[in-house]
Amino acid sequence: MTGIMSSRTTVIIGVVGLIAVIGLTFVLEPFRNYQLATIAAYLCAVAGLTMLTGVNGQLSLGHAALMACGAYCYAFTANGLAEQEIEGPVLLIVPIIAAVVGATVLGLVIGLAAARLHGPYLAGVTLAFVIALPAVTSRFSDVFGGDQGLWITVERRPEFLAGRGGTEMFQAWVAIACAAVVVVLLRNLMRSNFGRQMRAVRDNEVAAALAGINVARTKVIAFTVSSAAAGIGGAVMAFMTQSASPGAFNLFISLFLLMAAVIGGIGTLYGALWGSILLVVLPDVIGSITRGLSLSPEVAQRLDGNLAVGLFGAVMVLVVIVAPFGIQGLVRKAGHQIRSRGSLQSAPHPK
Amino acid sequence: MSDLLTLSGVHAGYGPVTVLHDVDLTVPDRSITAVVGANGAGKTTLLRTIMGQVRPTAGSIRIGGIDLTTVKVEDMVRNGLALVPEGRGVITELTVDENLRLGGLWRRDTAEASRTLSEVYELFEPLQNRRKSAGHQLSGGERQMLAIGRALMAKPKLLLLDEPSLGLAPRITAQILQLLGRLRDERGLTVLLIEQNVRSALGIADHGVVLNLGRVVAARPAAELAADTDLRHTYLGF
Amino acid sequence: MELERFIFLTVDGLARGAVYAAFALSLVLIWRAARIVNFSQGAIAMAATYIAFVVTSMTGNYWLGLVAALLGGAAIGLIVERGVMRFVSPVNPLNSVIAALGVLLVIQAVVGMLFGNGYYPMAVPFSQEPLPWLAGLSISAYDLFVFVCVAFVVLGLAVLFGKTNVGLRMRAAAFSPELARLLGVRSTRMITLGWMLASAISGLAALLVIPTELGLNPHATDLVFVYAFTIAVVGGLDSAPGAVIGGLVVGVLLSWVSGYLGATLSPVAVLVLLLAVLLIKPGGIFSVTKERTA
Amino acid sequence: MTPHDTGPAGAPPRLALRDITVRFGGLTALESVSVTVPAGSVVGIMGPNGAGKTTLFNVVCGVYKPTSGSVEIDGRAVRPRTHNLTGLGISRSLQGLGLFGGQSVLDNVVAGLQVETKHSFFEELLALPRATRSEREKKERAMATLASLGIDAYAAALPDTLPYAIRKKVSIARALVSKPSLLLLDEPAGGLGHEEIEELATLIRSIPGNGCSVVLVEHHVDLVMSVCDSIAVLDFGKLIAQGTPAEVSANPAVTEAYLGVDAA
Amino acid sequence: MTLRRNRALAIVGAASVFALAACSTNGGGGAAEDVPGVTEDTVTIGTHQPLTGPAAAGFASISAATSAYFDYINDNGGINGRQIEFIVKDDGYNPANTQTVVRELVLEDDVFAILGGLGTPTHSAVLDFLNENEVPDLFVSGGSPTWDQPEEYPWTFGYNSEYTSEAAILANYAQEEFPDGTYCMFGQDDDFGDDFEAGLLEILGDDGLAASERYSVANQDVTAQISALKAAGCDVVFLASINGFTALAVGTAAQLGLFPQWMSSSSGGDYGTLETDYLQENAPLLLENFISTFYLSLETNENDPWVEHFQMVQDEYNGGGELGGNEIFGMNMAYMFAEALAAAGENPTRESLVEAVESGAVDGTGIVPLGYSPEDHTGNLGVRLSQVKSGVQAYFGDTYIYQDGEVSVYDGGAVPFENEGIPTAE
Repeated sequence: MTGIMSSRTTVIIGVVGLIAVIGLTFVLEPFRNYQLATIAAYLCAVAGLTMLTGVNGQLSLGHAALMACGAYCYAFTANGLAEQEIEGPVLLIVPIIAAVVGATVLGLVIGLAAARLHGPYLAGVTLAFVIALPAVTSRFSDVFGGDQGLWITVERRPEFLAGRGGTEMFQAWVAIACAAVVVVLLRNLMRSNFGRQMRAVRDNEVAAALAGINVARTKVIAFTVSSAAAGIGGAVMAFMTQSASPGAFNLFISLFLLMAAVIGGIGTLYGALWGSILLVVLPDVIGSITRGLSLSPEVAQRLDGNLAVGLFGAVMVLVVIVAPFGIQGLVRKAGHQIRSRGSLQSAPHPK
Repeated sequence: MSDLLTLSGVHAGYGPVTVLHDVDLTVPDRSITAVVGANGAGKTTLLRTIMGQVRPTAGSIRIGGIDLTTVKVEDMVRNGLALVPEGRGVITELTVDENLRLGGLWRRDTAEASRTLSEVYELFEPLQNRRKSAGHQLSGGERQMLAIGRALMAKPKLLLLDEPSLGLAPRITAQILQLLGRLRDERGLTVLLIEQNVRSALGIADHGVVLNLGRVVAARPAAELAADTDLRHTYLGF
Repeated sequence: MELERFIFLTVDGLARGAVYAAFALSLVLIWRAARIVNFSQGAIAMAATYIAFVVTSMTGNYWLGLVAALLGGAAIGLIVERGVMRFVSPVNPLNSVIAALGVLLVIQAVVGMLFGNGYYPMAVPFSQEPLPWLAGLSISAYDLFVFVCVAFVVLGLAVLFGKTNVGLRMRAAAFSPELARLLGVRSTRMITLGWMLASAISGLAALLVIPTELGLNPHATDLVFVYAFTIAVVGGLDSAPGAVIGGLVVGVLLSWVSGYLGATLSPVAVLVLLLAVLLIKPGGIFSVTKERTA
Repeated sequence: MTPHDTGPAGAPPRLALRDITVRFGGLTALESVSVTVPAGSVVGIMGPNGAGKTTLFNVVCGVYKPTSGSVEIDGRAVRPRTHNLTGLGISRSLQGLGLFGGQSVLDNVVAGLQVETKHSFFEELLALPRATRSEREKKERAMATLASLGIDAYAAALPDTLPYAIRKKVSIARALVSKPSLLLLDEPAGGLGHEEIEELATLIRSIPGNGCSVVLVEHHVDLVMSVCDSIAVLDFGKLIAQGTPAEVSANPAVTEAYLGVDAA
Repeated sequence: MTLRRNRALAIVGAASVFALAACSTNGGGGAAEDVPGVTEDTVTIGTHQPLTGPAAAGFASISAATSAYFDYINDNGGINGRQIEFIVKDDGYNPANTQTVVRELVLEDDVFAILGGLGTPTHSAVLDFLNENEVPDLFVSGGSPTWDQPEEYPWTFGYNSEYTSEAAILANYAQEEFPDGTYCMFGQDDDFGDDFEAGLLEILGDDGLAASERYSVANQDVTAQISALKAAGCDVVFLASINGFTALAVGTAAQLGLFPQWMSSSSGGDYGTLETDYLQENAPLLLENFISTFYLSLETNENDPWVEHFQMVQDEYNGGGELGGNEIFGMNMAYMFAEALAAAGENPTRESLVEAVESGAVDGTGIVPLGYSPEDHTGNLGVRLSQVKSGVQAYFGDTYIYQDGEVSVYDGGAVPFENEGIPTAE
């Protein structure tokens, strides 16, 4: 049972875990901290997407565009503040809030349309949406900076972090803090009555409506919340890379987010965490393996990137077919097996 | 009279729900057998099990000595079974002509198929004028004719019908049931008929089977069954 | 001058629209056969075009390449359907979308590994310069070739589905798979056939459209897929004539948008059109049947 | 008109359907059907397949808008909307269960308590005390309902892993948990065995004791006859008989609708 | 439940620590004497190049040639006894990827310097990062004036002729040669196009262009733009396009029956690339009279000792393919770095490397003077024009310099070939 006790324990574990991860930033190489920050940024968006797709049953391929919305809102606000020579925490926090607001508004608009669309149609519309993004940025290039995007004046690392790696450590902190907020809020939602409403709508719209759930409202809110999470992810990316450009949020990023959610275990926040880690670590690992194979530069260049993408794609197909709960499902199953070992009286599940 | 179809000890259902319990049933050659019972008695499941759409968990189904339990749905027609599904199962997007052609398509012999097609049109004259009409333009009675005609295109040994009276006016129901009687008498067709409309069904049938909650509770000559008011009250509620 | 430009843009739009229509037809075919919107269609078509490219480069013969694209497309369709899509549980329609996206990534990655991510110029069998005897229209011999190919596909499909027994079986299996099986139609085989046919057609469409762009590369069909999806939705996913008319309409529309409002806006125009159709007439403009339920 | 047209104290009926007609295109699914459900009674709706029973239910639930006619709850004309039915005090169990397969039995039942949600979205987002307390209370109520049906042991299980009869009860529990004043049961006996149906009959008979009226659409004639105070019989979209079980079963029109005429 | 959550979280924590820690161990790389990327016998440098993606088409061969030239230098003893290790990372011409790969180069691979990072939008994204980390950022491949800001970006040096210079020199020539022409422009919708157009207008006047069309690398259909050029009656079209889009523009124009005098920026005007990668057998016909700017040796000039030398390196170290503009560009890049490294002293530091460049020790192998000084990080100060005749691209006329809004003729010669192409400390 999910009583008070377990809820409180989870919070404690979460806090301890958070402290541990922040502690980790002190021992990691700068580049690893940068990767850690990237994981956290992805986690924001993947967590939002996993809630939308896994819990509410709406498939979006447009989350990269929502991240872009967050990134551009961050950029406009940060650059605006910098022009007013405003610095300090304001330059960090206000743009993030602006990113959330921007992505929320855009998500609300798309969500209103999405509430009337099902499965492949929603996927197709959101796909067109992410494809249209570079067109918008280059059509209004005086605002969005075209393909090149915008440079962003970001809040620099605090003075006490000066020195090599300080910037990356600071980036990791900001990203982890944002991810923690997103995960905690989404966790609250998924465990609340609204979470139940989302699941009910996913499982059976008619029965949900009969139980008194406003199906359209539930879908719109889910999309909006998910967009806000993607917006934070985009803002963190913008903060880390000091730029917002359409190329950073292309169709591939959307597919990667979906991949992370599906492979990690769709509909669970742990799954989102697994998936985000995988998104960053797997290409890196594959890269070092292929580099270690002393291949000809041409072959290495062909494998670079492609191998990871192909592997992701194949795993995604496999997950859909044989392991619908992804990595988190396997972890859980392994956990069950470890616990039930030795207790023979736990009879096998009746067929 | 030999038995064309034999079910013995058949259990079947959907996942955790067992609908048919230990069903024994025989359909004699060149006869009409009516299976009656209240809704939810398992009548439709019985037909689906015979046609291979639901696999029995136990028991055997044989037609003329061939075991049907492992035959694929799409091969049933090749074993002489043709089904007229519940709810006038016409492919509404196809025309009358196409629906009928579809019924005989499994046979390679095209000359034979086109001969059968004209026979069916003779049998169901109203369809003749609507050859090019799409299925959804037909009336309920016409659709039922089309579905039966399409089943006949396969030249089946055994024709199975699922509630042919459903939603049809009593007069049309009577016409259709009479037609079945004619087909039996004139062409030696064997029919397994499922009906809620007990009186009509037992009126033309040779044999009656009462199904209740997935079990065969009576299998007797139809006339005898129709006269047994006790049985009717007990298992049909009236 | 203005009129000439208008005519030019319209004709150019029709030429592109014809190819998009063929591509959209392939989506319609798979939708009708399997109730799946195949998000990997673009990648399948792209891979088929690589096969054509290899064959043409090796033999120096465009026509062998074209045949290879058709056969290769069909083969990939077969592999994708039998190897992947058949095993995807239809209970949740999202599963097939996700699996198709996985297939898309795998195909793009495999092609990228085999051929690299560079661009290969594609040969064309006919000149792309405007025909002098059609002065003012700016139609090239290649444009005519495209029109002929697409017309051939459309007529071929019309004959296949309208006149042949195989077509009748495929339609029956598409509209009512369970009923079709009861009538002796091997529905699963028909679904596979639908995938093969659709993939061959999309391969042909990609082969026709890629020479008009920068060149063959693993992402050559990304945008084409989005256009084709829009066309299929605009025309009604169930309607083959809708796909053809929709293709031409969308092609012309895109050409006008990029000609008069700026080329960069065409993807935005597609998004707007897609949203408008889905929200106002979700069954598609050319569809008269009931609302879709996917 | 049934003898129970009005309640004991002359109060208006809980549900009154007045001259409901529903047409889909050219097809008339219901033609001028009037049914009243007095407070605290069990009313059965019978008829052969395709007679219009489920259509009638869908009118009450706001899935279909009637072409003409009105729906009254406690004497007031209403236009039901699917998602605020529970606001009108109406609960419905779906034909074929309609459970949420991805959620536990407990969550399925709690989902029936939407109308009780008083806290805002933001309180949920931040997991503020009011939201968590309300969740806890709902779970307690749902557990109580499950216990009253004797299935509280299955609270944590996923519905798909349970026997059909238990799942049936879960769907009834979800309908009952909000303590509705009108319960619509759509073929609750489908797929159940003999003993389970008897158990179900006992359960249905006990419901009016809590001040709730029941409308029952059911094929299973025995069940309808044994639990209903009055029965309405539909055939081809028309009301062909209405009355006590005894009256209805003696009505020749009903017998004919069910048994058909002799074809020979 | 509690137990499960506990365990799952613990696993998550452990796994992420493990994953990251495992990755950390292969990082590092032993930097000697606090100079990143420099050891007793090696110097490690890196670059970001578009090896994949649509905008990248036609540039992948540059870094291969650079690597080949470093191999040649290494086989001949390296520079000051050190071998040069050159790490090439693909960014797909996507600024977000550039961010990641350059961080990887600097933070994980500990490179000494970044050499020839390609692309204006891409390199802009790492400009702050490199300067903040004080990493020498040499010879950026992109003609943006951004690189020439010694005050703000002391570690960054440009290389290409600036787009404005190229444009001005082309416009100046067009005015002389085609005084009655209708001038138009087709350009990329970013700084490349903007700067180039500014340069054109500087010479042609504010209403000097009859039409100016832009493309986006995301959309490969340029029919609408070219038809607009046709509608405007253009007979001289200036191109601010990368190679792929130059080919698209020329090909589409031919389809539409538009055959203007093309005048291209060096960034998209390499005949060899346009022929092999895009236009193939149609190239000689379509590109006849095609004018483009350059500042390096042209492979067609076989009497040039640099060309002869590069051809030798190409044969022995780069698979022996045909020597083209990209290869010459890439080898020149390597030579320039070697020059800077040689001048940076026996024990080079990042500071000494930058000082070496600013001291004027780098001459390159080209025909145009380089303007490096503490106040100027520009690179090539001018260009010479080339034209395609019967499938051969060759220089003609004078070499020009564009300074302070004025186009002038440069009469200094090309850089002489010395010491088998291996720079030494002077």
